[in-house]
Amino acid sequence: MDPAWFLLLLPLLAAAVIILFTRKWKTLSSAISVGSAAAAFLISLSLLGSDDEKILHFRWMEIGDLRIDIGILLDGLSRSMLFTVTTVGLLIHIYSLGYMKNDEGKSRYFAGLSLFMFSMTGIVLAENFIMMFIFWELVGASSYILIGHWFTRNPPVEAAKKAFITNRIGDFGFLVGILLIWSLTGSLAFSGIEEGLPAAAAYPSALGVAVLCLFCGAVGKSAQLPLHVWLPDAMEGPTPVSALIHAATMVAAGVYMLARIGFLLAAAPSAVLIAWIGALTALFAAVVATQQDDIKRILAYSTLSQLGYMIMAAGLLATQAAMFHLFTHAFFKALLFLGAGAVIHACRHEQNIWKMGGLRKTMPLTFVTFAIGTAALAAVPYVTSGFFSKEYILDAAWSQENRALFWIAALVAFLTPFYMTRLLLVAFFGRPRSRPVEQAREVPLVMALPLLLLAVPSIAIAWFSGLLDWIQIPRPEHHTTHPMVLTVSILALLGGAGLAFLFYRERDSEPFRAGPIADKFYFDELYDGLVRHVQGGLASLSAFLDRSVIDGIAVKGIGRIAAGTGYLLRLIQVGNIQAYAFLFGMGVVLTIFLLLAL
Amino acid sequence: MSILDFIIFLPLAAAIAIGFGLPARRTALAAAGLNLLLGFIALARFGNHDPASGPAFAASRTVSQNPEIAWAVGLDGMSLVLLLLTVLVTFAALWQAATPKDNVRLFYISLLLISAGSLGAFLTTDLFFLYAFHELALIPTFLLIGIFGKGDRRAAAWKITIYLAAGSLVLLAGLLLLVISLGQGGVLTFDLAALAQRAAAQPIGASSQSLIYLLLLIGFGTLVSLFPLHSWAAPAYASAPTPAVMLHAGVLKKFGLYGLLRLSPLLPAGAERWLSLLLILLLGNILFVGLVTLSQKRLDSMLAHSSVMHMGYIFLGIAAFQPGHTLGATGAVLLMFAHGLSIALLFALAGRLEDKLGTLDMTKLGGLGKITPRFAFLFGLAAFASIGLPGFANFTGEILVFLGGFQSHEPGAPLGGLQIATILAVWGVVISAVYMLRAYRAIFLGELTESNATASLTDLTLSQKLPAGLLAAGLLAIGIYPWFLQRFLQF
Amino acid sequence: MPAHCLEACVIVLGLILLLLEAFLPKPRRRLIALTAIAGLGAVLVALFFVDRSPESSASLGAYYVVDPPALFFKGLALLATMLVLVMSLDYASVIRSYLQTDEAEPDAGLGEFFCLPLFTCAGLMWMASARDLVAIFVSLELVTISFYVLVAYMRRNIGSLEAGVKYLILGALSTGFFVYGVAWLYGLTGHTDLLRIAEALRPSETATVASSAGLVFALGLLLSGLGFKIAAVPFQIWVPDVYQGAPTPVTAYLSVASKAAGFIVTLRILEPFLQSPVARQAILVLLVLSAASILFGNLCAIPQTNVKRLLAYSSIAHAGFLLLAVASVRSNSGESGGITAGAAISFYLAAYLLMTLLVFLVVTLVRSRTGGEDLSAFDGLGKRSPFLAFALLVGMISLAGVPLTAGFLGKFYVFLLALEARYYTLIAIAALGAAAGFYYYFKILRSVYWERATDESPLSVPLLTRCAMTALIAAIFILGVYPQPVLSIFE
Amino acid sequence: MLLFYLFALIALLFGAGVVVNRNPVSSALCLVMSFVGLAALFIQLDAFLIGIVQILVYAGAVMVLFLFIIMLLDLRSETRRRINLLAWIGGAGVTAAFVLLLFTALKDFEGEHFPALRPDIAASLRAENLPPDASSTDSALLALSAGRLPDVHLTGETLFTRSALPLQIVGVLLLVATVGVVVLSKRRLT
Amino acid sequence: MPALNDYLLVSGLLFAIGLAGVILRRNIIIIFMSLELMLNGANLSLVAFSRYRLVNGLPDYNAQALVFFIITVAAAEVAVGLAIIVALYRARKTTHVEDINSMHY
Repeated sequence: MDPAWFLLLLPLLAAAVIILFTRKWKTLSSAISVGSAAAAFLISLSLLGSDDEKILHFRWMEIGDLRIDIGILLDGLSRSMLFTVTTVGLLIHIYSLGYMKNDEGKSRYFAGLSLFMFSMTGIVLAENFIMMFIFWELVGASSYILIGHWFTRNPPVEAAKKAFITNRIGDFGFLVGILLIWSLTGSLAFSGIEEGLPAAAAYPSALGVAVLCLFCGAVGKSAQLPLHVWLPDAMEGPTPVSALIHAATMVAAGVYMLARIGFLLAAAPSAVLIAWIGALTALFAAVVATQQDDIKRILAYSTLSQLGYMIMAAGLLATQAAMFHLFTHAFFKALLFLGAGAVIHACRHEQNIWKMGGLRKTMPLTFVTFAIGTAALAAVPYVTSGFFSKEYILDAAWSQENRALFWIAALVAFLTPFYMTRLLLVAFFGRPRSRPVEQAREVPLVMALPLLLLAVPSIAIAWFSGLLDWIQIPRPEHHTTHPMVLTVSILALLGGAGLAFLFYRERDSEPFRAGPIADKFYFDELYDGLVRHVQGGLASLSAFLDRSVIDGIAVKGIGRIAAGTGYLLRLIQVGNIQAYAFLFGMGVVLTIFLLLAL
Repeated sequence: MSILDFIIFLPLAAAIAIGFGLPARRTALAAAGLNLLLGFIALARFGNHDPASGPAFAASRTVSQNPEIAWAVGLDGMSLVLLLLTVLVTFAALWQAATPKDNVRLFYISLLLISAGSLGAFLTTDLFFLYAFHELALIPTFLLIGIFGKGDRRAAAWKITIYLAAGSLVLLAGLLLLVISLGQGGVLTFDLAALAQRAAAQPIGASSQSLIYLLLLIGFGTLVSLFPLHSWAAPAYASAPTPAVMLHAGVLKKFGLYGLLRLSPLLPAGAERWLSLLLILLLGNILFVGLVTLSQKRLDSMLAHSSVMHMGYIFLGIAAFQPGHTLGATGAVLLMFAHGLSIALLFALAGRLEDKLGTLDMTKLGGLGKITPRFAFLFGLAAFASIGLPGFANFTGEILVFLGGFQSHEPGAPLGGLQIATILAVWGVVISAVYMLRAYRAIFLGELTESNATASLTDLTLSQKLPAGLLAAGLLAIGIYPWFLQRFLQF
Repeated sequence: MPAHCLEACVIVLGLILLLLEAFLPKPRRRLIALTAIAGLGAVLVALFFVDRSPESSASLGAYYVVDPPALFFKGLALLATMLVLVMSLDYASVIRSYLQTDEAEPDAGLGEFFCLPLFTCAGLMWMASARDLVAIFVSLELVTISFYVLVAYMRRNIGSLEAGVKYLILGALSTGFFVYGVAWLYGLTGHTDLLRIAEALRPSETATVASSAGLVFALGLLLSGLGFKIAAVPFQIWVPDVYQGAPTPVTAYLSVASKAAGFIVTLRILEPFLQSPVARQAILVLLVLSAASILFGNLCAIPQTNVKRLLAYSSIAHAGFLLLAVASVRSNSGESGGITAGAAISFYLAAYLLMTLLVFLVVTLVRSRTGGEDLSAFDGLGKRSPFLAFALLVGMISLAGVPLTAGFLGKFYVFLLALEARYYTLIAIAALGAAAGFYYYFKILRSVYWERATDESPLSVPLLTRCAMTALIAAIFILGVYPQPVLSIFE
Repeated sequence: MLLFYLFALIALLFGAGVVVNRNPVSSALCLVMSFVGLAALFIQLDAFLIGIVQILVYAGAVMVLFLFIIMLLDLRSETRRRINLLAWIGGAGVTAAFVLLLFTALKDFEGEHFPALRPDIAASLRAENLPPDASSTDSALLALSAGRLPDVHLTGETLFTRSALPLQIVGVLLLVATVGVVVLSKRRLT
Repeated sequence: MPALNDYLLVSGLLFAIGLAGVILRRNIIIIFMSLELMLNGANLSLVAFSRYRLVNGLPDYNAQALVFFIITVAAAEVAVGLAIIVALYRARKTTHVEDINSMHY
């Protein structure tokens, strides 16, 4: 058996063992889970370094000439993604040991994490669309479990439900896309689709629609407009979960999927639409992030924004740039989330940045790592990995002569340092603005270690091209970057950070409040209204029709007519012999008349 | 005697034995357990069977020469799957059954008869007995709901009985017309294989096919609660005692789909003629009933509606079933199996819940997951299974059905009715996620409501977990490794 | 032994019992009934060993023919009479209370009640063999007059007397029409032998019947007389009142034996017409009568609360189904094959006999134990006597036409015939009627199983009755799955 | 011909009298007269035996029975209850419709005239079927040969040879009727 | 001599008169008499047919035998019928049809 199978199955095994047997022994459960994550990490390391393409099959179903496999596709893309997922995953498993130390549902939590690891590896390894869809959905389910981990409180539960259903909406499009692509190319496997593509290219509009449908999956999973609403809410889950799932890996699955089908995007005329959606999401999320007060929500919107970048890159057919940004983003965003988690943990679950302040002193390690993450996110030139990947994307937009997209991206590049600086200034500088924050202490080693480990690649990883090649991450060539791009991005960074510095230095409260932005442009309200009035109204209407028309008029009506006719007809039997004789005579006359008449 | 005869007559014999005074519960359980075993023996021995040589374990005994009717049994892939479904659900339902205070014998006899009826219908290869055995279950259902039901049990029992009886009369007309149309040389036959041969050699005229298929569609459709012939289902399922609804919704209702799948290859022109109608009706199931499901306030009623809704997917598989395009049919059979197990599981758990709490009103429940985690876990499994989460058998069925909808689609051609219906049906998956998660959230998650906090709710014991675990295991097994059963499904 | 000795045996048995009753001191009335049952049983056995060659009774000409239907119906008559006598034993207490003869001799008058059915039985047997209008008339009248007496037998009971008067007047009226019809048919053809009449009516160049007006007139009159016997709309008018008022065993006898004999006579009389120039009209009118009977019987039964009255309407409905088969007589000699109408009708009547008598056995017992014939008298029967309840259940589902019972097969064959004859409208009506049938038959089961009894004391069932019921139940199920023995009689 | 009309008129008018009369006794007497007229028609149709039987059985026995019962029950003329107009219209309508249908059907028999009897043909046929030695003693043959119609003989012959079975059945029927009447009329023995 | 039709007409009218009596009269005994009229109407037809359908030159005695049976049966019917009517009168003191409708619908 190929070690890749173990990589896929070990986390599942861990989840199963925890659920079935070790739920009562929490420490054992967490150990099993962390062990499986470590094993997965090691296996994924062992897979690196070879660049041959390998496909493994396991017959899942076979009907006639259609065979659906659980298959493993090992190529550069999947190997590098695997590395990202298992590395971040392992670190977050370790971090969780500390963060969830005294949690009642620790076993459940780790089972969920393992299940997630299983699902995520499944997406990465998927060799065909069906398998990808299977794990796509499983990822959604494990996300549901993990967001709703604290299920006795209402907000996480609602958030979990929202996340799952929103994802399902995206998956609707994804599945329709799969069906369309299948009917166009005659295959479900990526290799087969690529083979069938030339024939399918004869129908560009069909292909375009199909690709857009597939993209719907990414819209759901990567929380693009208009299905982005679940991601900020998902921050109700435990912070490590936010770091792992809602920042580093799962939400990037959409991007990964687009990268996987890059050849399709190239053939479809609708790819630019994808780029636009990505760009708009990036801009929208960045704008909203500037007015959020919850530390995790700010990061969540920033994730949205960065995902928008990646999607835009994928839409611009720069899948390598998208993947590279995915890679770097996974590390620094996980770092940021874990840092935020540390802060929250230390501040007894206080998440409002305006109630924090001064943490720089009480939590120096956290501060430093958080600052590194911020720098990476803000793309401090040449120092951080974020800079290289963002440059790569901006460059792609510029070089494709798509100026509108470029300027939007540039605007986002301006907003990103703005809101991150705001966050940093408000939370870590100044003075503590609430009692728990005053008493905050630095986090234990088990939580600090992942922070440190993540800080390293956030800064350094782009420097080591050899390492990148080994991981098989596509790497930008610096010298090709257009000077204009470089200039704009540096100006944006300086402008954004400077402006934030001006506004938020030594502030105790929000200096100015833009309602629509703070309220996320009322998307939630809009959707709530849609759900309540349109869906609820339709449901009530259907129920009413079901009761009154189908059951009431049709079914009961027929019954009543039959019974009523019976009631009336039997009145013939009046009981009087005279009448009976008359009726009998009538009967005879009628019978003879009928016989004569017919 | 074939092993299949034993499987069919074992519950009947047990029912008679209970009638003559054997201890009711133990006899019933023993019969169900033995049948479960026999079912798996049949599965094991079926593995070596060559599908080209006709059904396995075939045996036949003529009961009427002209029209040619025979008590004939035989097992092919489709009936094997349904056999497994039946023995699994029967065992779980009987185990799960809470013995009533009164009429104990009647209770278990009725349950066994439903099981025997389903087994007979699925295992016979004679059209007459296929029809007859299904109807055998009508009376037990009437008694079970009417005597042991809850809520508005009488109205519900009354409705299901009359409705299904009426539907099966339409069905009978269709079946007879089919048999008559395929009469040859002065001999009418009810043997399915012979009918198929005759239909292949000399297809029925298009107009006759059209009439027959319509009758079959209405007849079978009523039995399967095809929109708009579905209004019997929800009240009956909401009122029926738990094991009865497990058997009925889980197993018996599959009969109509099974019959349609068996017979529609004989009527290709008819199927084509009414395809659009079927598509509209099944969308009625998925979308309209789906919306109705959304507005349900009681768990049992919601589950009942959801069961109606899910029939739409199976119908979609049947609609997609054309010669050479068998994905839909395969998916439909897998989905029958999956839906049977998952709805039985859901009803089993809902029944337990009501026993303990006395209500299934979702607005009054909440936060039970804290008190009964195992229960919540099992229910969650069932809920996720029923909304078609991968890893559960339901997903394998659904995905095949959806693929089936596109199997006949030519690349680049405009989307046909079937494809559009498939796309709309995929949207139904979203609807079912909404109501299922909403229900799960209302009952198990969130803050514990006061009324529940005081209720004497205890978590499942091992013995109570067994039937549910059995069903869940079945769902997972086929969800993870569908080839295990799917390889037997040859159309 | 030639077949006509059978009737002689029955008559002799009747005479001996009458003499015993009259001249033996204080005869044990039960003994008379038991002897009668045993004697009829012996004749029934003898029926299987009589000389079946047509020559054996050739000297009696068309007055007495020996053919399979004749023998079959003789068997039915014997069986029905035996069971009615069993029923009469249970009903004796009721009869006694309405005779109020002598306190010293409380059983006076009962003996005749047990003897008269023997003569009726002989009349029925003669009817079965009659193929001549004269013989038909006299045997028909023998049956009718004995029924006048039997219906009005409880001479202190207003209901029984009223029923007697109604039956008398309308019966005599129908006799009048019948006789007038016979006169016309004879006048048109010059024969009373139906075979000769058929020859005369067959369209040919040497046709002796010029115009159809007279023929149709005769047919209408004959149909009126026969319609009365078989209780077809519009000649059903007497049925509900008489069924309700007559002593229950007599009601059973009326609904089974009288109807069965009516049908065989109808078949024999219609045969010449169906080969005549007026065949088309005849069939159309039969269809109209059939449709009207099915609708009227089934729909009017729905609101009934008196069980006997309900069964009366059901009897009308069954007559409608049987007429549908009669109307299919001619067209079913087509190429597609299947069952013959004669066989179908005979099977239906046999099934009808079994299930109706079973139901009436229960009704009789309940009447004599609780004193009621209303639905409410059956409340909680399921608890008071599971056996009786089960017997009633079997009877009802068979009457309703639930598969695997003989009653279903009866309807099944009728549907088959009608579909082969392409009577689609009729099929629709019949299906509607059958569905309504479920409604009212199950209404009785509803009382039996769903309702609580006011008096929960158990009901005892005499051994003989229990045996009879068990045999009937077994027969209903056996014929329901294995009809070939009956069908082979007609091949 | 004239006699036919006379007797037919008697039968019909008195028949109508049965229906119209309020007094049961008058009705019964009308019925007797009607039957007498009918018997005369029978005789006109050469059915002598039946004519006689008609008078004996109907006018004699049956009518006496009717009158007896009327007297026994002391029935008077129908007290004037409200006249049921609907019933009258209905009854008259049905009867009228029946008569109309009758006329339609009667067209079939138009132009069939009274055939003359041919005793000679019957005689020769009868002679052929009889054993030679019996032909001289067979009174019917003698009568036929003489051109007369031995009505009683022939009717009896038919009843006791060809129709023996129906005759026996009628015997049983009478027995049943007797038993029935006895049972139904039995009074409490004191 | 009259034609067959004449006899048939008389017989039919007699039958119709009987029918009218059955429907119109309310006294059971008179209804019963009317029924006898109907039977006799039928008898007249039979006798007429037997006379007009000569067999071997003679009236058809088969038909006359049937008439015989009809008369006998009618007599028996009257006997039984009157017995029932007497029993009814004893129980209800009426021979009016309107008074005997305890069972209906």
